[in-house]
Amino acid sequence: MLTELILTPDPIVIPASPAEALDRAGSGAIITFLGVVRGQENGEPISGLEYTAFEAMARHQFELLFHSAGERWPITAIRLIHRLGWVPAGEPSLWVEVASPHRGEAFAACQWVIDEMKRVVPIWKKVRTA
Amino acid sequence: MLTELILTPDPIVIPASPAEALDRAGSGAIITFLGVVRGQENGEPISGLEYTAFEAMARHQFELLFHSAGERWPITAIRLIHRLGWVPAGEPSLWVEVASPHRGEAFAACQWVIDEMKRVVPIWKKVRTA
Amino acid sequence: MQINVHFWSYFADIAGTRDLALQLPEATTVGEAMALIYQRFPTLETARKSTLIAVGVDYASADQALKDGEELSLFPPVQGG
Amino acid sequence: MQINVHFWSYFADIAGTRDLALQLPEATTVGEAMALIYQRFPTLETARKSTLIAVGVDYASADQALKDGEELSLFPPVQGG
Repeated sequence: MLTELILTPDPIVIPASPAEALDRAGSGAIITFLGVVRGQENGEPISGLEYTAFEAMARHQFELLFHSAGERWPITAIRLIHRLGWVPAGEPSLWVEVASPHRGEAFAACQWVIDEMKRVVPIWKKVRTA
Repeated sequence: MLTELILTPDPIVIPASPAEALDRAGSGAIITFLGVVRGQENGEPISGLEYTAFEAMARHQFELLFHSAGERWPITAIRLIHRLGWVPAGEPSLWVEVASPHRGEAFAACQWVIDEMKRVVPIWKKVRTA
Repeated sequence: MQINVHFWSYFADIAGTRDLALQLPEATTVGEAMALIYQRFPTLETARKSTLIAVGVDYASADQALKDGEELSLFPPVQGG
Repeated sequence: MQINVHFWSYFADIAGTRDLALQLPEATTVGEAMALIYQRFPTLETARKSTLIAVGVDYASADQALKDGEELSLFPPVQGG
């Protein structure tokens, strides 16, 4: 299983194509999720979100999480980019790619990785109003 | 809701970034699915798949499907590319992008569109062995 | 009236043709036209239960009345993606 | 022994500090250390139920014995993405 994790203060550059190292003939399904900071929170306009992280622990927890996902589903690749620091509304804060032989497991694993991230990876966000 | 449908005999060119026409600050979640022709079918090696379509009906059924998805979920965009004709193993045959305000609905709508496509859109595939 | 019948995917192989013109009495239903088609192509009838039927670009029901010049399509289960 | 305590996110605001060195008897557990921390920062205890606790980069349990030089982290529910 190919894994890649990027935590960065810079704008997310969405990879143009699936992981090159991917065994493409073995990976029938590649799901990507892009999370974009919305211009409102609870109906109020916001200018963006400020993300902070306990970065060493975040990296470790992401690793554990990718490993668990690989034990649950026959995943061939997980790549994840999380932006930290100030992210203005309209810009992505999270990009996740999951590849696996079949569609159902790719969807399930991608959703699970995001759900688990929101449960265990020490990243916090703070709303900034306009 | 922005919709775009491409049925093409040419290799799928994966759009580098989410739909430009997208109201990004309103679209918090953008899911993409890439379906790649696997190098085997039922455990037997294959060289690829030959896709044929009743194209006029396929276009119409995709339109109905996008419309229904938009009624079920608050989708802001659906784009879909299906390759037709000969697709060698390792190359994508399907790319789908669904954008919506929240994550859950984007995942649900993307899976639904693919499930429904496999039920109603007149496209067929034929295995070619190596 | 005349309708045009189209066989898609491997149904064309089973029928031995892709297209067929059928002369029918006015207001013949899809179900009645199917009965005539099965008389002419008995091997197609074995796939009856899984056969999908469209008039033009929309799925059709058996009791739907056909109109002159319409296109009736028969095809096996679809499997895109 | 000494352990280093870290308050993350708005817990640093509540505690009024990001970091703290604690002198503790050998083999003090995480739960015992937490009791001392709550004595010193009573306002933090109101968030007790939702507080996440880690030793180093792993989540910790209350009965886990601390070792000299370890890093104890306290933080509110996470919310990345």
